[in-house]
Parts: sequence; structure tokens; C-alpha cells
Amino acid sequence: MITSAHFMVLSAVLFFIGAVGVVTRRNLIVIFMSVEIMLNAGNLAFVAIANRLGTIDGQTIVFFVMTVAAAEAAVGLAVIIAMFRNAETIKADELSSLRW
Amino acid sequence: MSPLIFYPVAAAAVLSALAVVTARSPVRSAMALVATLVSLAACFAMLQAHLVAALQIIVYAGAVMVLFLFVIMLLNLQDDPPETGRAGLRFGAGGVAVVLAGGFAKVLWEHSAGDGAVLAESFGTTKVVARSLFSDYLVPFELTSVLLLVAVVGAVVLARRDDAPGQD
Amino acid sequence: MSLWAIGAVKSLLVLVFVLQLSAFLLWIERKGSALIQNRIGANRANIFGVVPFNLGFLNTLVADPIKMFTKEDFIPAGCDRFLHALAPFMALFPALITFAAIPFGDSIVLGGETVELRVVDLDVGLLYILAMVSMGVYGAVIAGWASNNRWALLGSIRGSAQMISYELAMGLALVSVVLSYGTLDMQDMVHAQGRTVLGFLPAWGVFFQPVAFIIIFVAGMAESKRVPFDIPEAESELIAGYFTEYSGGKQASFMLADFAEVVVVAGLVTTLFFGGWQFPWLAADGFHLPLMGTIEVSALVVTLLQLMAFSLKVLFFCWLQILVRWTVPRFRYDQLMDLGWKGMLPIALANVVFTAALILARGEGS
Amino acid sequence: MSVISKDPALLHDGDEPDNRAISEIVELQMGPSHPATHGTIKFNLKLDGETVIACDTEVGYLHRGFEKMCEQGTWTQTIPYTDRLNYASPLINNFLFCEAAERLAGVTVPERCSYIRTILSEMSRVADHLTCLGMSATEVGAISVGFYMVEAREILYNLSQHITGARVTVSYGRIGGLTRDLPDDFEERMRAAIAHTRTVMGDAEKLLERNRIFIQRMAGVGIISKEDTISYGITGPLLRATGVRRDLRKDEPYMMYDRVEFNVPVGTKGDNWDRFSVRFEEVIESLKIIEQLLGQIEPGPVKVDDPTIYMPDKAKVYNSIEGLMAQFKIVIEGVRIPAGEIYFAGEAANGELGFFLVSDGSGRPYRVRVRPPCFYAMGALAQMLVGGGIADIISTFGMINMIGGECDR
Repeated sequence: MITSAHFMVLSAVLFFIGAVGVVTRRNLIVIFMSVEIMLNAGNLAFVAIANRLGTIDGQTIVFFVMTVAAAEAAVGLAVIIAMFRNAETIKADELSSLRW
Repeated sequence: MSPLIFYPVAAAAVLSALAVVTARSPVRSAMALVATLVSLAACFAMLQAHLVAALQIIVYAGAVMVLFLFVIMLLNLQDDPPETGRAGLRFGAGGVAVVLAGGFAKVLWEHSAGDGAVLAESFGTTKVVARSLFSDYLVPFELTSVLLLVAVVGAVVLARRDDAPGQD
Repeated sequence: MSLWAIGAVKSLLVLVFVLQLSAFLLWIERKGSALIQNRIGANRANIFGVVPFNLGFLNTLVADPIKMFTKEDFIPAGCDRFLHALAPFMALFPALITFAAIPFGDSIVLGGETVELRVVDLDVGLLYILAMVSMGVYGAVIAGWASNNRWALLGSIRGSAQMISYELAMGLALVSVVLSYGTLDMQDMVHAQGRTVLGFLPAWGVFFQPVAFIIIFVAGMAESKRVPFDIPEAESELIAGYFTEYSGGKQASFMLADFAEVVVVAGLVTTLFFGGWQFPWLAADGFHLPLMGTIEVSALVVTLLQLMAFSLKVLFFCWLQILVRWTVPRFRYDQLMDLGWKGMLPIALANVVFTAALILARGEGS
Repeated sequence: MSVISKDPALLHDGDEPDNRAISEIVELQMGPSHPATHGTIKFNLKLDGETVIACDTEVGYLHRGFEKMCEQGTWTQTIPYTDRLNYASPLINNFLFCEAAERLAGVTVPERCSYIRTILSEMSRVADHLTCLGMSATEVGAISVGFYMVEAREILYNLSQHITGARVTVSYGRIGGLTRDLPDDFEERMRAAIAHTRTVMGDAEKLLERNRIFIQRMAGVGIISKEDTISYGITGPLLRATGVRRDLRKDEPYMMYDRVEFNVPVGTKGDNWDRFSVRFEEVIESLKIIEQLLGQIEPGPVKVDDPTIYMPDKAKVYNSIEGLMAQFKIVIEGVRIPAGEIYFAGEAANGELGFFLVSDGSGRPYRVRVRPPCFYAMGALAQMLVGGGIADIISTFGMINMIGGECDR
């Protein structure tokens, strides 16, 4: 029998996979995608808790997370495009100067 | 919830998430992330959150990820070179992550073991979620619309060129 | 166990329906375009020289697949082999499973068990369709990227921008549809269209949401990437757009996906606006004709009539799309975007506001 | 033939005055094996997104050495080569070459011959415009209209086959006349073809001229100014689309064009829509011309009665020594045209088609120079394309009606 606990564990695993991606990758877009994995792991935890507690609030919060993620993706990708235009790279290591 | 469905879905989610982090080509990473998101949508459906599952695919897999792919294509990103010289960092990060994930999982498992609440038939339907969203969370809901507007304006300002028409 | 069996049978039924109709549409398109253009069209198929006679529409059902799948599967140099092979499936799969949420008949009683005549019973059926439609974009995007060809890449960038833009208008139009039906469940919507208004007119959605119908039909055609919205594959500009570098079975999959999307759009429009499987004036117990009283019909006949009504309506809208495809020229990229963002999106938005205001005024909300 | 965007900084390496990264400019080679470029032309494009910021047109993927080939044979042997100049309207090329050679030789053809040449020239012009309009419509996606027009053209081609024996490689003209007279049922079939073409043009008008998508695709695209058009040496519908009322049939009448009434349609802006409308109207006018000429034409000889210019009848060849000698001289030595040179141009379907002929008095042309209408438009093409989108290349290139055979240099 699968309970919400299984989903919580899955959520924890996904969260740390995302965290490893953020720490080890240098490509900004991949870092960004790793952040999305972490956000989604959080979403999964929320939904699992909603299921366990029998209250709907967990699912409602997921909406807000999704909205924030969409907004963040739009702005973040715009930032990446602007950076690429100026610096011709999206490697995190090479974007070390504060201005160009 | 049948283990026959859960374990394949969970395995797909974990493996595709690993692919996101390890793939050399950004497009492959993005496609793997789409797979992760779809697997998570399946998880949501298993947790009686049909609306959230549908929105997950529409918003995340259908819109946000297409945006990612669009940007990758726009920038014409080539495959990353194999990363060298930071093996220590990668193995260290991996090791720490495994330990932390194990700890988290143990805590979560112990604190959420056992049966959960008995769910009503209507749990997770559009009606119930909408009622919660438009009564208890009305103010945050309205605030997100402002957030989205700000994001749209911000994205346009950031990504536009200096020579774009309409600028003086 | 029987639940699984019934589910499997239903899935198979719908899959065969969509696939066969798609292949049939290819023939209709060939012969139909020939009819429109005073030509004869495809009129012979000679398989390995052993079938000397004219196979008629079996051309496309038998000869074409054999031809397509026995051709060389060409993989261009320098492409991403995995994604190149994945793309046709990414195009075909969402197109095929979208139909699962579309009901093709009323619930029937089979061996003491009530069977809903659709593949999945979802209370968020409409969102499921929107979700699957939004997944369809990946086929085009990945195909263009993996082909290592600038024409293909241009095609897929055009395709993804176009599909995202039109999804928006489509989604907003669907909002007003949902507002007026008060449900996301497509079976409930079809049931709601079984009534009559003014005593004789079937209560089809098109009479209540004509604007939404036009927007969804147009956006649906844009999603299926056919003329006048075929700029991702515009053969005279981008050679074949995102599937320039495809051949053989993979290209056949793209073509099949295109036609499956045509079927899906027809099914969606039928279900939302033209009464789905409802046969006009036919209720579960027989015909209730205006002015002429009631004619009793047995349950089996009712079910068959409903299935027939659904198929004919879907076929009609498929034909309408083919007719449009052979009548008008192709848009230009910026004009297409203008139509989507400056034309259909504001209209759809205004339609939502108007519908909501109307519902509020009539006090139907609460 | 390279035109660079108004903003030259875009193409320079090094510092960018705007923040447009070099990697955003995509180089694309369109053609020669591209569906729209007929296999005979290539565009080297620089694209910023969908916008063409630089274009370099390469002609020359078709090279046969037309002029040199003409100079190898006798005057009569040149005629089949002219068929291959503009393969959509071969009769016009045929007749204009013959007219030029006749003027150099000082020969006047009988009236009926001139009438037939005029009628068939207009028939060819209709066929050429139908091809151009239909294929342009097809290339912007209105495939059905293309098929309607091709069907009408097919009737004209069949008629051409009935008259000359061939659809494209007609070789119908001869110096001093025609190979043979028109068949008896010509007028009947010509009138049927005119009626069908009118029907098709009516359908096309409904499907295209009032179609907003088509108008949007065409209007305001590929604009070139009147002055630029003239300075590039562009003639024909492309020039008239800019508002210049220049038509050699009106301005310097030849054949029987001074005996018919017709309008010269002109445009205003010189965009693709004007080009489309001009060609469209010209089809209607040509049909009127043919009808007028069909009413005027009288029976009579179709060739000059001069054995040094035109071969005598077979009966004479077989039965008289003079006839046999005349035939032998024309076949072996060619028609002897007095030494001199001439430039003669007429209005072909795409503009001024001129032949500059130099004769040294022998039976072979000393020099044949052709001034094809399409070649000059190729020079201006890049200027028309820069600033537009990829999709605009298709409509502009379609309306220019590039004929590979004429760009043969």
C-alpha cells in the first residue's frame, strides 16, 4: 500500500537531485531547470500533505508556487537572454564581473 | 494507490531528474525535465489532485518548459564540454546530497507513516479547490495577478533590444 | 478485472477510430483536393505488382503505410540521434491520447454494469485536453532542434511560438465555455446539450457561445498546423519546416499526427458546440420531435444512432478543415501573430467578461 | 548584386553599436535546391530572426551559352534556341527573333502572318501570366487557384500543340513567315479557351483579389521605387506596377498592335500587390486583343514569296530545279541577310525582350545578343528583399517571375 509518506520520500529525493544540479552545473539554464525540480519537489510535498491531512490548502498553495515559477521563468529567462547578448556566454563561472 | 503504478512513476521521476542534472546538452536536460514534470503530474493524480495535475502539465510542461526550449534555441546553445577539474566538487555535492536526502527521507517517513485522513469523494475536484482559492486565499490570488503583470513587464523590458521600435 | 477489460476495449476502439479516420482523411484530402481543383487525384495502387486493380481508398490505408514504412529512414549527419527518433513520437502520442477525454456516446448498461462511452472519466476533462494539446508542441520543437538543419530550426521556432500563442486564445475561449456550462466534465456538457430551446432548436453550445466556437475552431486549426496556419512547415518557404530531415516511417508519424490533430479538433468542436453524440431530439427513450410527438426507439438503436451522430459530426468538421485548407493562402509569420495576439486574444477576453457578466446578471452563479 | 541593410554596423565584426549579438544573425543559403528557387538561383541570406538583413542573389546555376550557341548555326537554326529562353511563352521569343531578323533583311511579311503572330503572342502572354499568377498563389499556399490557372494554361498549351505541334518547343516562326497556317478550327478553339480563361480569372478574383490574407501577403511587400526600377533597367509588369505607363506594344507598335484597342494597366506603389494586379489586368486585356484580332484576320498567305528568304513549297522543290536549288541554299548556307546590325525589342510577357543582331552577310549570325526581361530584375531583387521576412521572399520572387532560361549568361 502506497501512502503519502512514499510521496514525501520521493519529494525529498527530487529536492536534493535539484540541489546537486544547482551546485555542480555551470550552465545557467541548467541551473535554472534544477531550481524548477526543487520547486516541484516542494509542490509534491504540499500535495502529499494535503492528501494526508484531508485539507485542500496544500493543493491551493501549489497554485501559488506554479504562478511564482511561471513568473520567475519569464523574468529569469529574460535575464539570461540579456546576459547572453552582452557577455556571449551563459556559463556561471565566466559571468564573474559585476558590470561590463 | 497501487504500488504497480507508484514505483514506475517514482522511478521515472527520479531518473529523469538525474538526467536533467547530468545531461550535457541543454535540450536533453529540458526534455528530461518535461518527463520529470509529467511524472509528477501522475503523482498528483494519484494523490487525488486532478486539477493540480492538469495544471501542472498545462502550465509547467506546456508553457514554462516550451519557454525554456525556446530560449535554448534562440541562444543556439551547444552541448556543454565535459566538466573537468571539479570532480571533487561534484562528488562532494553528490555525497552531501545523498546524506541529506537520506536524513530528510527518514524524518519525513517516520512523521508521516500510517494512514492519512479519510478523503471525501469530492476531494481535489475543481469545485473544492476553487472554493478554497477564491475564499480563504482570495487576497494572495489577486496578488499573484500583480506578480504576473510585473513579471511580464520585467521580461519584456529585460529581453528587448535597444534598437527595438517604439523607443526614443 | 472487467473494469480493466472494458477500459482496454474502449481505448482500443477510440485508438482505431482516430487512426483509421486519420488515414481515411488522408484519402479524403487527396480526393477532396482533386475534386476542388478539377483533378482526378490518387487513383491507383499497385502493391509489388500483385494487385493490378484499383484499390480506391485502400490506397492510403494499405499502400501508403507500406510505402512509407519501407522507405529508407534517413538520419542526417550531426543530428542528435536520440531526440531525432523521439520527436515523431512526441508529435503523435499527445495527438492520439487527447481523444480519450472526448465522450463518443451516452453511458450504456452492459451485463449489469454501467459503462461510460469514453476512455477516461475525468472531472477535469477539458483541462486534460488543453494539457495534451499543449504537449503537442514538443514534437515540432524537438524535431527541428534535433535535425541539425537551419530550415528545420526556423520551422520549429515558428511552430512553438505559434502554438503557444494560439493556446492562449484557445484557453480563454474555453474559459467562457466552461462558464456557460458550469462544468469541466465533457460528458456533462454533452448532456446539457440534449435539451431543446424554444421547443425545437437543439440546445447546442454554438447557439450560446458562437464567438468561442469560432475562436476555438480557428485556434484548433492553428494547433494542427495546417493551411492557413501551416507556417511551421510552409513547403515553399521552409522546404518542409521542422520535418525537413525526416523520411520513411518517422515522417509518416508526423503526417499521421497532423491528421489525428484534425480529428481531435473536430471531436472537440463537436463535443463543446454541436451536441457531441446527441442526435437532435433523441432522448434515451426515443425521439421527441417538436410538433410530431414521441417515437419510441429501443436502447440499442439509440446508442447506435448516437455513435453515428458523433462520427458524422466529426467527419463533417474534418471535411470543413480540409475545405478551408484548400481555399485560403498561408499567413505570414507576423500576420499570424497579429491575428493571435491582437485579434483573437482580446475577443476571447471580451467574451469571457461578457459571459461572466451575463451569468452574474441572470443570477445563475452562487 | 549584393545589398546590405541600411545599418552597415550590423555586418561589421568587432564592436557592435547596438547590443545585437553576432550569433543572433543567421546565415542561410536559400537554393539552388529549394522549392521556390527553381533550381537555378541561390540567395545568400543573412537573417535576424525572420527578417532578411542582407541578401546576395546568385544567378548562373543554369548556363547553356545561349548566345554562343546561336552563333554556331544558320539564322533558321537559331529559332529553336529562342524557344528555350522563356519556356512559359516560347512563341513570343520566336516571333520577336524573326521580326528582328526580317527587319535586318528588309523583308515585310504578309498581313495574315502578322496577325497570326500577334494573336499567338497574346495567347502566350496569357499563358505566361497564368503561370506566374498561379504559381505565386500556390507558393503562398492558395494551391487551388494555382491549379485552376494551370488548367486554363493547359488548354492554351494544347491549342499551341494543335497549331505548332509542340507545347513548349514550338519553333513556329520562320524568317519571312510561319511554318504553316493555322488549323481550320483555330478560331472556335481559341474562343473556347478565352471563355474558359475568363471563368478562371473570375474564380481567381473571388479567391484572391478579395482575400484579406492574400492581400496582406502581397500589399506593401517587395517595394521598389519608380526611379530605382528605371535605373536597374527593369521593364514590363514590374515597371508598370510602379506607375510608369511604358509598353512597347503601345509606344513602339510592331506586328498588328496598332490596329487594336487595349489599355495598359499600371500600379501605384510598386509592391507585389501592384505587380499581381497589373499582370491580372493584362490577362484580361490580352484576351480582348485576341478577340479583336480574331475579328479582323483575313485569309491569305502566311509567308513571303521570296525563295531566298523562305523555302519554296515542297511541290516546287520536287518538281523544279529552281525550287530544289533554293531549298538547298537555305538549308546548307542559311538565309542570307545583308551585312548590318539591328536592335529590335518587343514587349514579352515579362518586359522588353530585345535582340541585337549583327550580320556579316553570310547565312550565319555573326553576333546574337539577347536582352531578356528577367535578368535585370534579378539585380534589383536583393534590394526588394532586404527588410522583409523569409515569407516575403517567396511572394516577391514569385511576382518577379524569374525565368531560369533568360538568366542564362
